[in-house]
Amino acid sequence: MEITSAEIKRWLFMANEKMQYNKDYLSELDQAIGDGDHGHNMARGFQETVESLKDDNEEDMGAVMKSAAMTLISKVGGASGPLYGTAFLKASDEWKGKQVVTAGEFAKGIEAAVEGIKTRGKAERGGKTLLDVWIPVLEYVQNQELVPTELTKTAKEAMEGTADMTAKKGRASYYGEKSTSHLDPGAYSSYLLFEALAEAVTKEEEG
Amino acid sequence: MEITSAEIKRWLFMANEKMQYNKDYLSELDQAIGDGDHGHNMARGFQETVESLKDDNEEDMGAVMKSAAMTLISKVGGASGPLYGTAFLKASDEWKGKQVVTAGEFAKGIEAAVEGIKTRGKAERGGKTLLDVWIPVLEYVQNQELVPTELTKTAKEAMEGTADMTAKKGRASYYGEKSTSHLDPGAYSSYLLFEALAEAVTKEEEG
Amino acid sequence: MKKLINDPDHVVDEMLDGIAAAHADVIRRLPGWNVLVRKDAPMIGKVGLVSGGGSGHEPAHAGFIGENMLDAAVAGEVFTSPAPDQILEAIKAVDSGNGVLLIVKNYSGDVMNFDMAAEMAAAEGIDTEQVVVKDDVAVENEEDRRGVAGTILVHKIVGTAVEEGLNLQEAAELAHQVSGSMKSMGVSLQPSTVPASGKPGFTLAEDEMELGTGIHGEPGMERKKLKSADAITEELLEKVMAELEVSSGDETAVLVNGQGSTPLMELYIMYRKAEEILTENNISVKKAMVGEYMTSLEMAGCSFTLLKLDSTLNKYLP
Amino acid sequence: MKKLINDPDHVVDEMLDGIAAAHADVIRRLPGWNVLVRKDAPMIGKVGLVSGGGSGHEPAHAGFIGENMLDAAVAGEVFTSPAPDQILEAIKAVDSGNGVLLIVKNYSGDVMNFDMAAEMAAAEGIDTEQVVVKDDVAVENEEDRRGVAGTILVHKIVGTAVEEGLNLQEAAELAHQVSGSMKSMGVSLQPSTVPASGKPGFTLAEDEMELGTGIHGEPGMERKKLKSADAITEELLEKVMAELEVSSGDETAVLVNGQGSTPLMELYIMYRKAEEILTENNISVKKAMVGEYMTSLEMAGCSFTLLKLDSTLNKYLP
Ligand SMILES: Nc1ncnc2c1ncn2[C@@H]1O[C@H](COP(=O)(O)OP(=O)(O)O)[C@@H](O)[C@H]1O
Ligand SMILES: Nc1ncnc2c1ncn2[C@@H]1O[C@H](COP(=O)(O)OP(=O)(O)O)[C@@H](O)[C@H]1O
Ligand SMILES: [Mg+2]
Ligand SMILES: [Mg+2]
Ligand SMILES: [Mg+2]
Ligand SMILES: [Mg+2]
Repeated sequence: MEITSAEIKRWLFMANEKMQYNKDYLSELDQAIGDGDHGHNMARGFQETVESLKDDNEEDMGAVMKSAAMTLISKVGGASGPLYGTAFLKASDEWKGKQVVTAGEFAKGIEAAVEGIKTRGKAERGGKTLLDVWIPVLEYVQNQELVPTELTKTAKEAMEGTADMTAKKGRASYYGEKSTSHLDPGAYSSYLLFEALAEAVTKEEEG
Repeated sequence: MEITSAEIKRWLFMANEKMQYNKDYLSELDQAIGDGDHGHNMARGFQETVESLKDDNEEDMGAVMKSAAMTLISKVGGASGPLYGTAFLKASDEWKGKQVVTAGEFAKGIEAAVEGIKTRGKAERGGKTLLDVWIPVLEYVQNQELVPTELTKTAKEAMEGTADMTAKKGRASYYGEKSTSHLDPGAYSSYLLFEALAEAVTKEEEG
Repeated sequence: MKKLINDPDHVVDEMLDGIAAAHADVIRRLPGWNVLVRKDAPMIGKVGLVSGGGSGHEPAHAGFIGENMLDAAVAGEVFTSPAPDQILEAIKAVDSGNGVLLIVKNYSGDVMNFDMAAEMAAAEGIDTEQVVVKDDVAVENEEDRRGVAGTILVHKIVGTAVEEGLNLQEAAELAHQVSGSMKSMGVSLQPSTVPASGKPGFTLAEDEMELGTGIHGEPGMERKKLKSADAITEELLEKVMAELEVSSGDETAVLVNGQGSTPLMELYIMYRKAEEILTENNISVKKAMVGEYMTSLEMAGCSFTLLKLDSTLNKYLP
Repeated sequence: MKKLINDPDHVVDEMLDGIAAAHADVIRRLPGWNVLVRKDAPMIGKVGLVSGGGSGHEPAHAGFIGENMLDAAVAGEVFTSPAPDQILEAIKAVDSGNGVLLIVKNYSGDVMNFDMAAEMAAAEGIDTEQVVVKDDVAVENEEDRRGVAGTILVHKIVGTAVEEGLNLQEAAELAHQVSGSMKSMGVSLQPSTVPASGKPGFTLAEDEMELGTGIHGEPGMERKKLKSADAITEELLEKVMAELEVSSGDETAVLVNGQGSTPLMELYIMYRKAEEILTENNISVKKAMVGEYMTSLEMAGCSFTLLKLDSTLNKYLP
């Protein structure tokens, strides 16, 4: 299975729709173990991202991802801005100059993104952050053919798993033990992102 | 009927008891059309007044009243401090050097007190202030023998009459029409003061 | 009532000790009195400047003691004017033989207590003059208008002027000029609670505001539905501008005063609109002050003060 | 939510315009950016000083732009760190070729955004150094401690020092020294409400307080029954003193910071007790600051910051 730059664009558009739709829910999750702005941050960032991609005929996947990265970096703010921004930026490096990538090349992009998040956030797996969705998704795309429903399932289960974790990074870490049993907002927005990816490649197949 | 300096002292002690007992009620009246401190102001002032009279063997009525005036002036604060203080000070001038006063001399003291309040507060009868109790009481003591129950009745009716007035002076004036139908806190504390006077001279008669 | 206090009866005393301790380089407390004075008072050759009133308006007035400002501030109980003997002590402490100007807010209690203090000072041979500030246009009748945040502009302008050598008469005249050249009006969103009573001074519904509330929570002109910051700014400023009779070409100073719990963020949002309106009317702002100058404990809301400048006021404007 | 605002999405933009308009003599806004800079920046020959973070902490940080303080402040959305491109603009606007010191509060978002900005600045050939302030001892693990009101002391001390000619390395070292010599801790009584969410950040019962709440309402160490001002002061200060390891004979600076809606009266009551405790321990206070320096919108409560002085810090203490 290959992924095209049209799919990547569709991915971003669908991700935006999900961020808008789940804006209040994400902020509610963040209200419980953070400062209640995660939905607003993500919705603002993705809205701007699609605005700037809308009239753009860019075919280079790397360039599309880089443009999205720059918008996220400058519009999201907070902790999630640099994290999503860095993730997209690192992936864009891997996909530079390509209009289509193989499953392996796609996985390489996600791998770079995960490394970027780790370095930027000084975070590890199990710290109840968006990494706890990104790493399982990375392992999935590294080891399996991308089956949309499977991808969604992987992301969803990983997201749900954050409820069992105690936050070690970011604002939620101040809640200590009290953070346990809550979903991590960043993990939830990452689940939405990968659900959007699954739907973006599904639509392509249908189309 | 004459009034002695012992009665004047008893008056002040009984007035204090009434101010303490009605402290919250007076402040509640003031909460409605003022700033809610009248009971606290009066209770503080009269408490100090009796403290300083307690161990004092002063027989000069003028001196007793002057001491009370100075304490009220320095301890009550707000609008009522200068008003009660001035009233007492003016009365003390009239009673200077006397251990006992005639009904006529007593009325002269109250008259001076009323003049003092008018000048100090630039207020007139009907402005919904303590004057609306002091003036009827003055007219009573000027024209009749002091019958304790009658004195109380005069003060009480005058106090109740302030409910029909619209405030023209002091904080309550900012409430304009809204002040109508409320009792004036200063009028109420003055009613208590004259009720105390009635009881002070009654006790004497009994004793 | 949630407050960081010990005993409601001791809040003023403990606060004064705290202010004196924190600012011992500038201020000292007169032992046994609720009076804070400039450390080096009386200042030889200078007219003394004294203000005061009920407590609960901090930083007013003790926060305005210092060079080019007050020589002393007298603190009453919370929202209760101080007694004349307290004021007299302040007068005595700052008089260097050049007399003392008393800056009084127009409240019955304040006016009477300062009057009595002035009489007592006269009996001790100290010259005083008084200015009674009446800047609050929420009250219709001019003589009954309350003294509110504009009082601070009197402290600052006259404070600067007396430091430059004005005598008592001149200082009083200048104070009257400042006082007569400014108008204020406020809006409140939430009441404050006096420690001694423990109950909020008034109540407003969740969607209500009160225009023209006094600094102790006295009723204002009107209660209505809360509007946008811009709409409120327009309404308040239009009233103030009309009462002050400013017109195209005038120079002004603007004070946006927070009542206690309104974030600076909101005050600046309001200032932004105020300057816009003034500019549209070709009125220039020579000096802007935005912050908490005369609070009402934790009341929420703010007031605008507009001062019309002329060459004299400009000279002493800080 | 009762606020004097227009649109929750525009509060930061309108506030910045208001600040720039009110203080045009000192400050200008970089057009199109949420960045306020000192009017005369870049200052030739001087290391630039930049701070920033989420909005809602006013006067932090824009209120500390000026002589002997910051050259620029970057404002994020309310309680949300600003993005790196905003920070980069601030850096570019204040660099005079001597490099720029970034003063960052230790929050994930702030640290990451400032890191990225520093990387971008390096790519444009601008030297930067960073100090990450971690003064909040409410958090156990030292590396995770949040930056709170003590940050203002870094602005002031390093601001004075760079004005006197320290280079970037020296400024960074001094900033680390200040940051390492101070500890803070706060208590909250009431939450604040971010305009965009419209809901209070946390809830406390009428008789409850929270010790150690962060400046965005992050949970603190402990919730307990509200106590007297003196008892709270003791509890907070003891923790701060123990963490700072001050001992008899030490000289300090003390900052009592209001969180937004706590009256100055209460802050001074707390300061009074704090100075008493320090004096009992033979620790002297060389400088006291009492007021709102780093607020959390209309949160109620306050924090203590204690800075241990030495000859270097004394030299630059304002
Ligand atoms: N250091 C970190 N490393 C990885 N992820 C982090 C880190 N800090 C925060 N996050 C993620 O960011 C999310 C919060 O983002 P957001 O609410 O937008 O920012 P902020 O915490 O600054 O308000 C968290 O739920 C978590 O997933
Ligand atoms: N100018 C005045 N002349 C006469 N009485 C006045 C005047 N102003 C106020 N009062 C009286 O004082 C009372 C209020 O006293 P108090 O509450 O102790 O002082 P404050 O109004 O300063 O809080 C009023 O109820 C009224 O009777
Ligand atoms: Mg958040
Ligand atoms: Mg009253
Ligand atoms: Mg009063
Ligand atoms: Mg945030």
